Amino acid sequence: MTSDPTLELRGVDKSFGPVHVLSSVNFTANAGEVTALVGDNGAGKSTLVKCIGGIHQVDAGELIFDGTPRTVAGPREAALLGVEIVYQDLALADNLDIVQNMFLGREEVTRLRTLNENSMEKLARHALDTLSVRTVRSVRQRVASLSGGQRQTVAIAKSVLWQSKIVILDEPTAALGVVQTEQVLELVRRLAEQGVAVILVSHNMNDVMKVADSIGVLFLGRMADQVRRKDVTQTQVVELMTAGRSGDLGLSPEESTGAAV
Amino acid sequence: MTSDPTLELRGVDKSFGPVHVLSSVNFTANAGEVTALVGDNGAGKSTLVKCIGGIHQVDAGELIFDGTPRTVAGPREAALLGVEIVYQDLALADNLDIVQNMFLGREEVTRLRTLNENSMEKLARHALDTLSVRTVRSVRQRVASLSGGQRQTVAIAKSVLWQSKIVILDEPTAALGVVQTEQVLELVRRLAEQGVAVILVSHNMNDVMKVADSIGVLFLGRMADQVRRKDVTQTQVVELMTAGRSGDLGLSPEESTGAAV
Amino acid sequence: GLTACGNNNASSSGGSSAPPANTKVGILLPDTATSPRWVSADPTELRKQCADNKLTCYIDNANGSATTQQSQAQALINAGVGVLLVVNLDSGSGKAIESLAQQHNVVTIDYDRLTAGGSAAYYVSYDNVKVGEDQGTALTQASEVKGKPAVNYVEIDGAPTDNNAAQFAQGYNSVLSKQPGWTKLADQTGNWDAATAQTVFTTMLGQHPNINAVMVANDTMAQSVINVLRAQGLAGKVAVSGQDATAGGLDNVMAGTQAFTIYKPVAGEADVAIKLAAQILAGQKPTAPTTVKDPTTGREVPAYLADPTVITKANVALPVTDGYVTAAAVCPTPALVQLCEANGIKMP
Amino acid sequence: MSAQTDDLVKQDQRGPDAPSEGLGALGAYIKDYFGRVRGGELGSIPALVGLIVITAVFSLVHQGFLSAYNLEALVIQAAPIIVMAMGLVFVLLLGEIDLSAGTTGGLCSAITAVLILRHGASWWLGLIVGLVVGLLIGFGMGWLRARIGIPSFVITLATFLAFQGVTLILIGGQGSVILPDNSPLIKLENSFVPLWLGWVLLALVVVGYAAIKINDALGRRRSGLSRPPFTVIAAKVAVLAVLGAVFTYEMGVNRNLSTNAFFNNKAQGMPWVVVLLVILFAVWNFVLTRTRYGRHVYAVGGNDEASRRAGIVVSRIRISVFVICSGMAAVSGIIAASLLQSVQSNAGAGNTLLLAVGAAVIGGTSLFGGHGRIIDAVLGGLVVAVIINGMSDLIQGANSAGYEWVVTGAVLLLAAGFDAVVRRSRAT
Amino acid sequence: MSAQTDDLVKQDQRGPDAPSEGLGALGAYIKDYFGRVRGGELGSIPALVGLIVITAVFSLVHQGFLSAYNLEALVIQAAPIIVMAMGLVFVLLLGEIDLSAGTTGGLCSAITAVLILRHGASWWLGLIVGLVVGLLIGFGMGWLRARIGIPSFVITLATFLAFQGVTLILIGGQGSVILPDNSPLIKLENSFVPLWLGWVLLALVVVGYAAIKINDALGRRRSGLSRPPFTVIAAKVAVLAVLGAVFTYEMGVNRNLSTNAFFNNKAQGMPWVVVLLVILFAVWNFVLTRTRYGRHVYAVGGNDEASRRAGIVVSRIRISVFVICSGMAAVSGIIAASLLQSVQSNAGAGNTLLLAVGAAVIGGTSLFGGHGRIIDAVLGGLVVAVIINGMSDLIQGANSAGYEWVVTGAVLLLAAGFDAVVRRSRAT
Ligand SMILES: Nc1ncnc2c1ncn2[C@@H]1O[C@H](COP(=O)(O)OP(=O)(O)OP(=O)(O)O)[C@@H](O)[C@H]1O
Ligand SMILES: Nc1ncnc2c1ncn2[C@@H]1O[C@H](COP(=O)(O)OP(=O)(O)OP(=O)(O)O)[C@@H](O)[C@H]1O
Ligand SMILES: O[C@@H]1[C@@H](O)[C@H](O)OC[C@H]1O
Ligand SMILES: [Mg+2]
Ligand SMILES: [Mg+2]
Repeated sequence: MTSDPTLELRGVDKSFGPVHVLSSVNFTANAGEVTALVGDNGAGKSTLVKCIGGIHQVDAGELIFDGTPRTVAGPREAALLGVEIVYQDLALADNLDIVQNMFLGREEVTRLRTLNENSMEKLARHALDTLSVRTVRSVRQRVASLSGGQRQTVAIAKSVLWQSKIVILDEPTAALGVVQTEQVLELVRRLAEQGVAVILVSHNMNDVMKVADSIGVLFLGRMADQVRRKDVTQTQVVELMTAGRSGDLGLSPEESTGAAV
Repeated sequence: MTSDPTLELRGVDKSFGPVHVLSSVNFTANAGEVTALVGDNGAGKSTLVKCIGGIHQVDAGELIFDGTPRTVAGPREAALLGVEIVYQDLALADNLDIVQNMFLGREEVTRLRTLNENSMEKLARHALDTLSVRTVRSVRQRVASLSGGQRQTVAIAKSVLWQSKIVILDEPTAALGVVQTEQVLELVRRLAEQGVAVILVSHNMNDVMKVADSIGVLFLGRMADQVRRKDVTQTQVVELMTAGRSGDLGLSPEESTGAAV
Repeated sequence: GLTACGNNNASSSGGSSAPPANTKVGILLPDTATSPRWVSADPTELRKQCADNKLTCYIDNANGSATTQQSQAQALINAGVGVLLVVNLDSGSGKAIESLAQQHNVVTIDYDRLTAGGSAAYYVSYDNVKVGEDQGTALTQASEVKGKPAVNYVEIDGAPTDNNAAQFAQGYNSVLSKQPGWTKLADQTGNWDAATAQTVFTTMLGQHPNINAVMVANDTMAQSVINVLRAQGLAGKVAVSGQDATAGGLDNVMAGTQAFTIYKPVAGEADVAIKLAAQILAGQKPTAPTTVKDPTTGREVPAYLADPTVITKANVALPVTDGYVTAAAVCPTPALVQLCEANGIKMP
Repeated sequence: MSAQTDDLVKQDQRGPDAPSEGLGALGAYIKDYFGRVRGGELGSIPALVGLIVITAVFSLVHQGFLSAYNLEALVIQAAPIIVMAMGLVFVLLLGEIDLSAGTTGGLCSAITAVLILRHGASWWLGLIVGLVVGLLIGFGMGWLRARIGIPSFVITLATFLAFQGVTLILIGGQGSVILPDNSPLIKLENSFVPLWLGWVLLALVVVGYAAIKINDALGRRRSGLSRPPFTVIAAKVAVLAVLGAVFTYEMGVNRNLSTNAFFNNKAQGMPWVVVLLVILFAVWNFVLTRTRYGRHVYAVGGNDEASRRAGIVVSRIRISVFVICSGMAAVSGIIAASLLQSVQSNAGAGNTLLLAVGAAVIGGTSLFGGHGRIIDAVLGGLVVAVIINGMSDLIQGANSAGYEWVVTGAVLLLAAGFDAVVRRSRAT
Repeated sequence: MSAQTDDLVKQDQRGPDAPSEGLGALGAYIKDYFGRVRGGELGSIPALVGLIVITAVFSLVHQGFLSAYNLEALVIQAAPIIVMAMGLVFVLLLGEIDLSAGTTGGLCSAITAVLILRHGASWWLGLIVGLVVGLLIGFGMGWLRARIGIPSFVITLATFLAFQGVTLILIGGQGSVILPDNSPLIKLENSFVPLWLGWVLLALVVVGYAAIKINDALGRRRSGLSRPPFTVIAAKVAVLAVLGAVFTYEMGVNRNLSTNAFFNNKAQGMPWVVVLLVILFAVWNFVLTRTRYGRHVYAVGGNDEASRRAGIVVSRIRISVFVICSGMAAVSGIIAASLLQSVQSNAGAGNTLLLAVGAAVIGGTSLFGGHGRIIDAVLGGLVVAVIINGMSDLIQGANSAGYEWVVTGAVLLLAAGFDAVVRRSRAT
């Protein structure tokens, strides 16, 4: 590979008080590819995502963007680096409506610096339409009254409105219906084709095998292995997830039993 | 069928202010069976579940338990009728630990009426073990610090501690890993074998086709149809979900386009 | 027709026999916390005088809030009063009320407290500096300290927000600071508040166990001082002052734990003020016996000033016989009934 | 955009053919409005109804309650409460509290007064210094909250106490500082807008309101979005115009009750503070509803973690609301000083703050953050002022203070209870 | 239970072979403790350290601050604050507020005093009626909150005002009602536990504490759960015993300041109110940590919807905390009356409530519900009492009040700021 990966993590450690959640994790995501991040429940996927997003600070290790190590002090810095994230816990302001949530922090304004509600409303509706959400009555509805899947759709739609270099989706289809899931996977591929580095966290192996170019497997806070999609079978990935190793892939036998919890 | 279904809904209507969410929904769940409830995002599944659980009051229609119409004034009444629900939004108290959440409202006490923490802690740990959650460090951890899947597991474990007649799981596996999902599906079958009427809300058609005996399909707030698993294919169910009809199954053409939103 | 009463030096300037067109008088009282008088003695006496003078009186109490007093003044002006008696909470808000009244041609009388910079037509009061002087003098006469060559004393003053408190302090300080052999060990405010006074005095006593006298500005706070002294077995051995002749204060005077209290019979103020109001409403312009100089404007405000009485064990029954406090309030328990009777207070 | 979706989101967007005028559109609009009300979106209805009911009751039991004189008294008494409540709305929107708003107001007005009187500063210099001190205080408290992480209850409890002390030290033992008679500061609450100017200002307000509403509607039409029918806009403008005209007319009546033939000075026209109130309302309402900043205030109040993740600098927003609140508290303190023509050494202490917070809450602002509007401060402040004003004349006599407290508490509770019962329809 | 899981949850459960005693276990326990502290589970550490620092500072600037005399003064001044704060913890745990706790206490003590003095009731009858009124008040307010849905801020603002009025009316024109000298109510704050009894009570407390801890540990061992090493338990018991002994000893010193040779009545022994405090602490701590009710209070405070879905009758819990709070307010009011040996017509007004809430918050209780313990009230109450007591003599002179307010505010802020900085390590 001649160019640097869009995002590279090296030796990332993260603990919460006495709890070690991530231990020297390495991970790469390339532009134009979908990189899946999989792992058992509690393996540390969301924590890793939050470290990239500046929600958590890493205890040790490097975050390298386009070859340059950076500290991501907060979500603002992450955004400036072109990182856009759909968090697993969605993070919507219940007291605001769909449009307001979708443009939160990036509201459009008129020349008079007042909010350009009309433009935002149109764009928001368009974004939702592309995700096939048919039951949303009005984009002026408060998100508090949305169904689980509708909330998820709003969060996803929010993230694709912007030109980002890295889009991270933490279990974006968990609450989605069949059709909506298809749309999101299609969206993921489309983003990658546009040159975005997409990171997809998912438990759905079918989806992962379908769209991913590369797969990173977290096992109890360690990166068991990061492999190319075409080099592995679904069974191998599942083995990596549940045991930390599969054949000569993954952690050494000692590592996989003694992994930090 | 000689005996009454464990739960039967007849003509249930529910609106929130100007929004009609459920329109004359009929639905049945029998003891010893897994009844799936499927439908697009925003179709009204969770609302229906909440009506059964006494969280919402129906505007019209009947809830019939073992042949007797009842009004479910609140979650307490639902519990007394033997209904146990895992809500999609989980509803855990973040400031309490896993044990405290699992026994919330049904704490065990000693002869002196003090909390029997030891007994509860043992039972809680056992319940979690059966669901193969391996990364939970301690059952005395606050649920605020749990990962998405761990939270979901706690909510599920909570619901199976009790002898219930009806167990409703609203997208229980959305955040779960491969192994944990297997465990939950197994649990669902086991509950049904024990004679419980299990209602499973899910977007995962594979799972639904695998475990369900009967499938109710909601389409834009109407019950498109409730069918026996063995009489349909997955494609038919998906068609029912997305269009309200499939061949001669489902709503009439007029109904399926004019359905209340 | 209303005839002016001559015994208070208020003389008529014109003998009008026509009934007054307006018989409404507004009375603005300040608060409920600084002294019980604003809740009991004053309103009772004022009401009685109003009835005697066939006036309609509206009595309001501002609960310590200048804003409330302002709105009460507006309400009274709206109700059409012709004379307004003001006990201000401070000179500033008092002045605002008086200029408001003036705008609407309502005559104001400063009652008990002088509104510095105000425009009241009269000032009816006790002389607060005199009250303070009497307190100081009486304290030096207390049996616990009288004749002692060296006396250590501490001071607990009233609320710094209350101008009267400053005047009391001015009075007693002028006496005590000149008293040979008297040393002031500490000086704090008790804010007219029992709890504050008690905390303050507890610490004072801890710091200065050799206190002989406590110059405390009123009875409410004196009670707290006595509580603390009693816990130390010092009640009755340290001279304690007071003011207001409250039921509790009189009890303490009888019990010998408080040296004296200052009795300011409201009649001295209320009777004069209401008669004055009646005369003003009748169109007269009475001439006051004296004037008091407004400290800010230098205006000589026509004034009626009454003299306070020092109450010691010797004349403790006076406020009861005057009807200023009831015997029931002073003697609520059997033990106190005995004490009362021994001191000449007769139970009804 | 698929046709199907268009169908389903028809409430959002009307095609060019859909009637956006005429009886049909009006009917749909009204139906939708009532649907929303039934669904619990009550807006100002409870506070408004409460205000009307209390006013009606007082004017029944109490002759002259609605006289021009008392109406003016009401307005000038309500002004400091309303202004303080407006500032508090910002703090409450973030789920914070400022217990010291009252004493901050007292302190700032004390500074202004002392500067003018004891140091010979001109009135505007005193005013500016007072306001700037208010802003700095807010900044300090906001900083302690946002950066150090002390709970705002404790910070502002400490400053509540401390500022009382500072004011006391400043004003000293005299109990109060009296503003000069001719000071423009006194004019705010005690001088009146000339009648003709009152009508001109009213016209400006009505025309401005109409222009904004129409412009909004046209903008939405241009963007192809649904918009309220023009009949509705016209109706709203008409209501505003009529209410404004009634008020302006009432305030034009000579309020001087004096029958005395010697004086002939009239008291007529609305107090200048009304103009200030209108301006403050317009400005803050604009800020909250039409700027990014306002949007961010709501967002942080609704979910501060989500806001942080959206790149909003939460600490900056948090500090800013304290700055606004303390600044408005300073303005409120100065209005109160204008009302009393002086500053007390206990200015802003006592119940000042509690009543202002009560006003915002009765108006509909939540103490838990995320929900509140500037109009809440206005309506709630009027409710509180009506209660206090109505009370101050209702009960007389020896224990009047005690009974007034009791009745004030009871009426407050009734107002809030009414409000709660009306709102409760929201909960299913 | 799979072997693998057992491995992974080893912190929960030690196999029979794992050392639960000895140096290894102790080390692990201590390491775990510090890990938790670093992770932000600070418990009472900030409040405790704050208390120690403030006390140290005051005893430096102020001779005799730690004398037996002043220590007793501190305890009896802290008692009403602590008791009120204990009640408030319950209300705060639900994210509610009771602004009227102060005036409720004032009202209840006024009722007790008036009954005894004016209606010849015996002291215990007066006491019972006062307490029952407190409970009823709490029930009423809780009912309005839970059933009608009025925000507690407004309800208790209304009662805050109203009860001040009722007390004023009750106490009437006398300004205060003075309790009879020999009344047992006065004894609470002014009489002392005989020395021998003090030591016996201390022994009871220490033995009781040890018994409970050991019993808990044995129970966990029986259930096969991990338990703290006995060395840790022994250490905790020892600390309690030593602190208790120091206190009991200090309180046994004769505090009589009089150097007079004629009298030798001693003031020694701890005030009875200490016994009451210990009992109240034990009872409420037990209720919150070891009963279903206490668990439900935390649950409702953490997530009331989740609690409702778990079948907890949320409204009942909500009403109950107001009942407890008002009941404790009544007790606090009576302790305050005992301290002042009288009830004032403004009892419980002013800053009483704010300081008690401040105490709970400084102790570590959250205003947003779900987090708080009874010990918070005790430690926070002590902090506040130390500040007030330390302050009461630091500054002298006419304007001392002003400076004291300022310094009180500043110290409060410092205490809270310290607390916040220590706790901040929690946030990443
Ligand atoms: N703030 C925290 N404090 C303590 N432990 C935490 C905290 N946040 C996460 N953890 C722990 O870190 C581990 C990893 O959590 P994380 O959310 O990253 O898992 P995940 O891989 O996203 O799991 P899932 O698939 O269930 O979403 C979990 O065991 C969790 O309990
Ligand atoms: N409180 C409410 N107020 C208004 N509308 C509501 C409310 N609750 C739900 N809705 C609406 O009702 C519809 C059905 O919601 P529901 O949560 O039942 O959907 P669902 O079938 O569970 O969807 P999902 O698969 O996304 O969970 C949605 O359109 C939602 O916006
Ligand atoms: O009598 C005193 C009164 O004059 C003063 O204003 O307030 C306190 C009282 O004790
Ligand atoms: Mg996750
Ligand atoms: Mg759902």
